[in-house]
Amino acid sequence: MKFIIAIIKPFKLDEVREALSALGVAGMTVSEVKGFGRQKGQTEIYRGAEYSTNMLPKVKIEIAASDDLAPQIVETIQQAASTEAIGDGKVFVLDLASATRIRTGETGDTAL
Amino acid sequence: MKFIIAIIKPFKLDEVREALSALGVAGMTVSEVKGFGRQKGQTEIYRGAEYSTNMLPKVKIEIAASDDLAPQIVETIQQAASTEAIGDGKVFVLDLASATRIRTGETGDTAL
Amino acid sequence: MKFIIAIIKPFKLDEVREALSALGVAGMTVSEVKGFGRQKGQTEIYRGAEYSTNMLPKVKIEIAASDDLAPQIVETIQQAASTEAIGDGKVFVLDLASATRIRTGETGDTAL
Amino acid sequence: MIRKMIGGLAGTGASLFAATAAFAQEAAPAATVDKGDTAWMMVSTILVLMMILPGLALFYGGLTRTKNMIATMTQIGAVACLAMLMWVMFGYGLAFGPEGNAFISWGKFFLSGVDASSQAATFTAGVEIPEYVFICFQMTFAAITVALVLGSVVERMKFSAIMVFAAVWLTLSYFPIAHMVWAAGGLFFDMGALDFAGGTVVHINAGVSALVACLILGKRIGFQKEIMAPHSLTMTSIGTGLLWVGWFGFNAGSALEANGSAALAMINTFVATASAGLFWMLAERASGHKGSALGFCSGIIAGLVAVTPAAGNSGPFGAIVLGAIASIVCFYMVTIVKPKLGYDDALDAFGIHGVGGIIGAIGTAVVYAPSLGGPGAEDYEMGAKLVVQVMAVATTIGWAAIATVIAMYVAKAVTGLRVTEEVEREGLDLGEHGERAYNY
Amino acid sequence: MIRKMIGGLAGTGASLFAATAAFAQEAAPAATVDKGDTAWMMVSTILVLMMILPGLALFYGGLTRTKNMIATMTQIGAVACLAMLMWVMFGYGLAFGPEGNAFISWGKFFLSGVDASSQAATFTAGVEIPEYVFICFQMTFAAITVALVLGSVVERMKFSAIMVFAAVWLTLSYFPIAHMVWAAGGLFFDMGALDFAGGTVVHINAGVSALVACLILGKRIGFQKEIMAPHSLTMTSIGTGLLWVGWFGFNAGSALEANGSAALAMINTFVATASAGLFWMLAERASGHKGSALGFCSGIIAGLVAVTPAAGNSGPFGAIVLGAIASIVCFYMVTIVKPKLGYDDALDAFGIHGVGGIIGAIGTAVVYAPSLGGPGAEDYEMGAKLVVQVMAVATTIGWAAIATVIAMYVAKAVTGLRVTEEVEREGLDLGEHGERAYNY
Amino acid sequence: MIRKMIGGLAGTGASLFAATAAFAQEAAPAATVDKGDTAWMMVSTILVLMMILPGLALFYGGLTRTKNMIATMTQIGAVACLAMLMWVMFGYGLAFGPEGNAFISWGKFFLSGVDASSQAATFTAGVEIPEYVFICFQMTFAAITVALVLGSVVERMKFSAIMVFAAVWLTLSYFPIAHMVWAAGGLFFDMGALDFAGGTVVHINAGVSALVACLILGKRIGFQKEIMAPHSLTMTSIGTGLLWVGWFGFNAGSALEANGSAALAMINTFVATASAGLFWMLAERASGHKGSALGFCSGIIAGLVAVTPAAGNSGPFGAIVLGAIASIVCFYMVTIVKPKLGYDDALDAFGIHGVGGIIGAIGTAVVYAPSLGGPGAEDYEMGAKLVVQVMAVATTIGWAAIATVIAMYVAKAVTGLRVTEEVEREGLDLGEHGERAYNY
Ligand SMILES: Nc1ncnc2c1ncn2[C@@H]1O[C@H](COP(=O)(O)OP(=O)(O)O)[C@@H](O)[C@H]1O
Ligand SMILES: Nc1ncnc2c1ncn2[C@@H]1O[C@H](COP(=O)(O)OP(=O)(O)O)[C@@H](O)[C@H]1O
Ligand SMILES: Nc1ncnc2c1ncn2[C@@H]1O[C@H](COP(=O)(O)OP(=O)(O)O)[C@@H](O)[C@H]1O
Repeated sequence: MKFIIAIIKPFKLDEVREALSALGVAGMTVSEVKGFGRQKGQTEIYRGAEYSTNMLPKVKIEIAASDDLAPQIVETIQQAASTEAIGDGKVFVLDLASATRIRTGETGDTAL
Repeated sequence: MKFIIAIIKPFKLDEVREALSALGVAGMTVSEVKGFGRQKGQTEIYRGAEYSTNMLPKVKIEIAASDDLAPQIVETIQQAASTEAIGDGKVFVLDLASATRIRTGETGDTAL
Repeated sequence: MKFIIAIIKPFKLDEVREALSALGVAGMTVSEVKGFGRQKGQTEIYRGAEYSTNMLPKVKIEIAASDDLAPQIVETIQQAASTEAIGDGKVFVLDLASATRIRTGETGDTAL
Repeated sequence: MIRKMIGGLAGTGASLFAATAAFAQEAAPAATVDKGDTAWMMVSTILVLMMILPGLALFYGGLTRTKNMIATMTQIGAVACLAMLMWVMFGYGLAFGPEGNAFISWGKFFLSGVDASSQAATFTAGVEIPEYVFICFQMTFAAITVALVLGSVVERMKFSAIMVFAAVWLTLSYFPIAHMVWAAGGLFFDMGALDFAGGTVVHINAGVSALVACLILGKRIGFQKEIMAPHSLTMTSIGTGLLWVGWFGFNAGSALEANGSAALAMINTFVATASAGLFWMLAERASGHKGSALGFCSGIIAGLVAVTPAAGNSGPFGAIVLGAIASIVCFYMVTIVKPKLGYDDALDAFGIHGVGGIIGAIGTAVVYAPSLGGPGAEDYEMGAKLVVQVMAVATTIGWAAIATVIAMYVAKAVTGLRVTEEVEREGLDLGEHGERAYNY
Repeated sequence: MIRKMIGGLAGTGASLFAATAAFAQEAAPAATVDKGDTAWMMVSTILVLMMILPGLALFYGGLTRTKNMIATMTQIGAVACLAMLMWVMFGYGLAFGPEGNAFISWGKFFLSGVDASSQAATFTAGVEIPEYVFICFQMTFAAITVALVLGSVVERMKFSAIMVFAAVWLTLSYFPIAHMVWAAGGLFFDMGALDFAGGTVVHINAGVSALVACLILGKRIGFQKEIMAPHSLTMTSIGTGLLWVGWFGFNAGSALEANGSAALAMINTFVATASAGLFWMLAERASGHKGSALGFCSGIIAGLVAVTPAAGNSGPFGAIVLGAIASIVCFYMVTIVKPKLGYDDALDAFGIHGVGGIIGAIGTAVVYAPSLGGPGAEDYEMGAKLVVQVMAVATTIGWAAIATVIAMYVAKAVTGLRVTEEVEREGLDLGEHGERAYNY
Repeated sequence: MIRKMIGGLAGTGASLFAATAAFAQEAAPAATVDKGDTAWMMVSTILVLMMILPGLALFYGGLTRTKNMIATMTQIGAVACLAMLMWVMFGYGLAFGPEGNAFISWGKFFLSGVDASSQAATFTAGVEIPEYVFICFQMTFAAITVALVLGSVVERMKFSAIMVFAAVWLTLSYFPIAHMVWAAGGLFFDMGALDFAGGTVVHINAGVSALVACLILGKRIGFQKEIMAPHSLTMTSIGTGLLWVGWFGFNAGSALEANGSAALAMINTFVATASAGLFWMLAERASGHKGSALGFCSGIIAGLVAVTPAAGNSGPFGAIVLGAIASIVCFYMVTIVKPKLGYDDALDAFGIHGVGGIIGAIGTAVVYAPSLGGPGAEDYEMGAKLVVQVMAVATTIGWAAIATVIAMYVAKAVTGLRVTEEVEREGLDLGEHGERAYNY
C-alpha cells in the first residue's frame, strides 16, 4: 500500500476531490498548511511594518491507497490540481506498512 | 521504528491519550484535520445556499514508536477510538528511517 | 529521497527556515500542531474549572529532500531549533518513494 | 390621555416614594411630560435592548464551546423576541393592568386603550412619561430576564424546548413577580421592599430559575471530564463591556426621570462595578491563582447585579463595599462551592445572578441607612427593612422555583427537552440550526 | 436665528403633519428649542452612526468569506465618510436647500449661513431643533444608504470603483430622492406619501440600486459552485443586534422630537422586529428546514426595514403583522426566488432591503387605517393612499435604477470596476488593502 | 443644594465662556437644572464608558498578537476601574475640589457633601446639572486617559506593574493636568487656553506618557524582527466604530448642555473624522502603497484626537482641514519616522494620540478664527492664542513626562515592571492570567 501526500492550492480542492471520486477513491484526510517555495506571497503592511512572507496557504491531502491505484491517484491529482502557474504544489508517495479501520479492526487494502 | 498516523473522532482524543499513556507512550503530535469518507456530514444552509459536504472534523495523531511497541499502539488506538459507528477512522503505519531529539541530538529509539 | 518531519517550538520557525535556506532548501510545508511529551503546559483556570493539559502548541515542518541532502537538513534543524530546554521537539525521517511537481509533472529529485 | 390606577402608577424603583406618587396621582390635575425625561427613558430602553443583543448574547456565547456559539446567541435573541410579543399581548396587562390583587393584575390586554398620547406616572407627583415608553422600558426587562435564565441550560437543551419553557415561565414567574415588585398594590411593593431596578424580579428570579432548570435538565455530556473552556473570552469581554454600558439604562433608567435620583443610580453603577471587577481578581490572588480576565468580567457582572436593587438606594461608598462583597461571595460560590456540589449551571447564571442578586437585595437594606451614606430618612430602621427584604427574597425564590419546575416539565412533555447525544456532541449549531458559527 | 423655507421645514416623517407644520412656520413668532428634543436627536444621530460602524460593517462582513472581511468593512466605512463630506459640501443643499422644485433643491452649499444658533423646524408648530443636529441626523441617513447598496457587490468590486460609484450615486440618486420624500415641496412629500423614517429613500432606493449594480458587475467566481458560507455568523449576529439598537435612532428619531410619536415609533420598532425574527424561523420550519441563526438575523433586518415607513404610522399590532408578512416574503425571495433567477446579490441587499422596503411602503397605507389600530384620521381612505404609495415606490424604483446604471458605468470607465481574477481568488483583503483580517 | 466655588464651576470646554460662567455663578440666585441637559450628559457619560469597554479594549486588543489579546483587554478594563475608584476617593477633589491653586485643588474628598441634589455649573449662567452626573462624566475621562497610555507598553508589562503605574500616574499627571485645564483657577484655564474636550489633558498627556513609558520599559522581544501583525483587524475595526460613536459623548458632551454648542461639536466630530479616515488612505496611496483598513481606522482615530480640542471651537470646514492635516502628519509619524527612531510604541499611542493631540491643540487656535468659519469673536487674535496654546502644550508635555518617569520607576521598584522572557514569548494571556483568549 502507498501513503500519498499532496500539497495543492486551496481553491483546487473541490476539483481534485471530484476527480478522485470518479476514480473510486472514497476516503481522504485534508488539512490546512502553509507552504514555502518558489511562489512569492503578497506583501502585507501594517502601519509601516512590512511583512513579505512567502508562506502561502495550501491544502494538504493524505490518501492511503492500494499499490495498484496509487499511480493513477498521483496522476489524477497532478492533472486536476494544475493551473500551470508557480506554486501548484507537489505529490509525494510513501510506502505504507499497514492500515487498520478503527470501526471494524479490518486491516490491509480492505481497510481503506 | 514505525511512524503511526491515526485519524480519529475528535471527542475520542482524551480516551486514546489515556490508553496510550497506560501503555507507556509519552509523546505524540496532534492536529486538526478534515476527513472525507463513508460517513456523511450535516447539511448546512445559509439563506437557501445548501452545503452538504462530507468533510468532517477529525483529529490526526502522529506517533513515532519502536518496532516492538508499534503493534500494541495500533491495537490500543483501535480499541480506544472505536464507537462502532461509521467514521471512526483509520490507523496507518509507516516505516521510520530515523528519529532525532532536537534538545540532545540523541537518535534512534532513545529519541522517542 | 527522504521525507523529513520536524516538530519544533513555534518561535523557532524563522531561525530554522533561514538556516535551511542557507543550505539551499527552497521548499517546505508547515502546519500548526499540538504536542504531547515530557514538557508540561501552563494550567488554565476558568471560573474554577482547571485545565492543565500538556498539549502544547508546536510547529510541524515537512520537507521532501534528496538522499544526499537529508542528513544535513536533519542536522541543521536540530541545531537551529534547539534551545536546550525540554520540549524542543523531534526530527523524523521517512523514505520517500516518489515526488511529483504538479505544475510540470516532473518527478524525482528535480521535482523538489 | 388615559390615567391608570395600578399599572404605570408607579413604574420601577424605590418604593418609599410610592406614597407620594400615589397621592400625587389623585391630587395633581395636570400631569406634564418633560421631553428630557422622555428622551432619557427612550435611551434607557434602547440600552437595555443592547444588553440583550448583542451584550448578553456575546457574554454567554463566548463562554460556550465553538460548536454551540450561534445556538446560544439565537436562543437569547429568540426568547427576547417572544417575551416582547407576549408583553404587548398580555404580559403588560398581567403586571401593570388597571385591575388586580397582590399577585397579579389584568386589563389593558393587547394594549387596549393605549395610544401615543397615553401617559404613565413616575415617582414624582405631576411628572409623567408617554405610556408607550414605559411599556417598552418594562418590556425589555421581561426580555432580558428570560434570556438570563438560559445561562444554565445552554449546550444541551432543544431550541423548541427553550421556546416552550420561555412562554410558560414568563407567564407563571416573570409577569406575577414583576407585578408584586413594581405595581402599586403588588405584594412586595406594599411591603415596602426596596428594589430600585429589579434585583428580585430580574436577578434572583432568573438565577434561581436557572438553578432549578439545570437540575431538571441534567449535566452536559463530559461535564467535569472534558475541557469546556470558553471558546472566546474576547466575545465574553465585549459582552461584559456592553452589559455594563447598557446597565445604566437598567439602573439609572429605573428612576423614570432624568434627575438626581438617576444620577445617584449612575454613580453607584460605576463604582460598585469597578470595585467588584477588581475584587474578584483580588480574591483569585488571595486564593493562590492568577487574576484572570474571566474573573474580571465575572466580577463586573456580579457588581452590576448586586448594585441593581441598591442603585438609587445607596451612597457611592456603600455601593463600593456592596460590590466588593458580592464579588467575593460569588467568587467562592462559583469556583469552590459549585464544583463540589456538582450541578451543571453551565454559565453560572445562578452563581452570579442568583447569589449576587440575593446579596444585593439584602445588602440594600444596609447601605440604605443614612449613617452609611445612604439616602434613607433619619429615622430609618434597618432591622425592620432587613426582614422585609428577606421575606421578598424568600418569596421570590419559592415562586420562581415552582414556576420553573412547571415550565420545564411542560417543555419536556411538548418537546422532549434535551437534544440527542449525537447532536450534543456535534454541537447545537449544526444539530439544531444547520449552521456553523465560524467558517474560517 | 435663521429660518428656512423648504429645507428643514419638515424634516422627516409622516407627511400628514406637514400642513400643520407649514402653517405653524409662518404663524409662530417665537419657535423654541427644547433641550429634551435636542438631546434625543443627538442620541438618534449617534445611533444611526452605530448602525453603520460597527453595525452594518459587521452584519455584512460576517456574511462574506474570511478573505474579504476587512475589505467589506472598509468599503462601508469609507463610503460613509465620503457621504458625510459630500453632505456638508452640497448634499444638504441639494436635498434641503432653501430654493428648489419637486426633484431637487439648492442653496446652503458648504452650509453657508448655518451656525450653532441656526434652527430647523420639526412637525410641531413652534418647536425647533438646532439645525446642525438636523444636518447631522440627515447626514447619517445618506451615509448608511450608500453603504447598504454595497451588500450586493462585495467580494469582487474594486475599492476605487466603489468610491467613484458612491460619489455619483449619492448625487444622482440619494440627494434627489431624499428631497422628494422629506423636503416640503418634494414630489412625494406633496403627494402625501407616508414614509416615517425612510422606507423609500433608504431601503427601496438602496435595495433596487443593489440589484442593478450586481447585474452590471456580474457574479462572483465560483458562485453557486464553491462554498461561500458566511465566515462568521458571530459577527453577523453582533451586527444584527447593533442594527436593531441603532434603528431606534433611525425610526424613533424620525419623529424629530422626544414625544408620543417617537414613543409609538419605538414600540413598533420593537414588536414588528420581534415578530419578523421569529416568523423567518417559522417559515424555515414550514419549508422543511431547521430554524437558523442567520434566518433569525435576516428576519430581524426584514422586520426593521418593513417597519421603517410605518414606524409612527401604525399601531403595534399592525406592525406585528407587517413584520411577519415582510419576513415571510423576504424569506421566499431570498431562499427560493433568488437562487432560481441566479443573479448574485451577494448579501441580499435587494432581497431584504428592496423587497422588505416595498412591502413596508405599501403595507404602511394599510396599517395606517384607524380600523386596524393605526393613527390615521377617522376619514382615512386606504385606497387613495395605496395609489400614492405605489406611485412613490414605482418612481423610486425607476429613478434609482437609472441613477445606478449611470454610476456603475462611470465607475467602470474610471477604474475598471472589477478586481482581477487573481485578487478575487486570493481575497480583496490582501489584494486591495494588503492586509489579512485575522492573523491568529 | 451645594454650590461649589472652583470644582464644578466650569466643567469642561472652551474657556472663553469662563468669565461669563464665573460671573453668573455669583449673581444668579436660582440656577435651574434642565432635564434635557441631564439626559444628554448621562448619555454622554455612558458613551465615554463605551469608548473604553468595549471600544478601546477592542481597538488595542485587535492590534496585539493572539497570545496577548485578553491581557490587553483586561489591563484596559482594570485601570479604568481603578481610575473610577480613585476618582471618587480623591481624584475629583484634586481636580475640582473647592479649594486650590493653579496646579491642584483639594476638598470634597470621598465626595463629602455631595448628594443627589447637588448641582454643578455649566458654561451658561443659571444652568446647572446634577453634580453626580458631572462627577461621572469627568470620571470616565480619567478612566479612558490612563487606559490610552497602555497602548505603548502592552505585550510585555506585568499586570501588577500596570496597576501600580496607573495609580501613581493618575495622581501625579492626570488629576493635576485636569485641574489646570478645566477648573476655574487652573493654570491653562486662566491662560485662556482653548481645549473643548480634552486635547491636552487626555491625548497629549496620554500620548507623551506612552512614549516615555515605552522608552523606560524597552522593546518587545523580536521587535522589528518577528512578525507582529495585528491578530484581528476585525476587532480593531469594531473598536474604531465604537470609539467614533462614543466620542460624541466625549466631544459633544463637553458642552455640558444639549444646545447649539454641542451640536457644533457633533458636526465637527463627524466631518473631521470622515476627512481624516479618507486622508490616511490617500496618504498611503500617495506613498505608493495600497489604502489599508488599518490606515482607515488609524485615520479615524487621528481625526477624532485632533478635533477634540477644536470640537466646539471650529466651523465644520476648519474641522475637515484639521482632520486631514492631523491624519497625514500622524501617517508619516507612524509609518516613516517611528521605524527609523526604533522605539517600540507598540500600538502607536504616542504616534496618534500624542502627535494628533499636539496638532489639534495648536490647530484649534487657527480654526477658531471667524475668518476661517470658526466661532471666535470678530477681534480674535490668532497670534496671541497660538502662543497660549503652545505654552499649554509644552507644559503638558513636560509635566506628563516627569510624572511618567516617576510612575514607571515606582512600578519597577514595586513589581519588577516586565514579565519574564518566557512569559513574553508564551503570551501574557497564559502567563499573567492563566487563560487563552480563544479556544476554538
Ligand atoms: N521540498 C519540499 N518539501 C515539502 N513541501 C514542499 C517542498 N517544495 C515545495 N513544497 C510545497 O509545495 C508548494 C509549492 O511549491 P513552489 O516551489 O512554490 O511551486 P511549484 O510546486 O510550482 O514548484 C510549497 O508552497 C510547499 O508547500
Ligand atoms: N484512504 C484513506 N486515506 C486517508 N484517510 C482516510 C482514507 N479513508 C478514510 N480516511 C479517513 O478516515 C475517516 C473515516 O473514514 P470513513 O470512511 O468515514 O469511516 P470508517 O473509518 O468507519 O470506514 C475519514 O473521515 C478520513 O479522515
Ligand atoms: N513519540 C513521539 N511521536 C511523535 N511526536 C512526538 C513524540 N514524542 C514527542 N513528540 C513531539 O515532540 C514534542 C516535544 O517532546 P517532549 O517530550 O516534550 O520534549 P523533548 O523533545 O525535549 O524530549 C512533543 O510536544 C510532541 O509534539
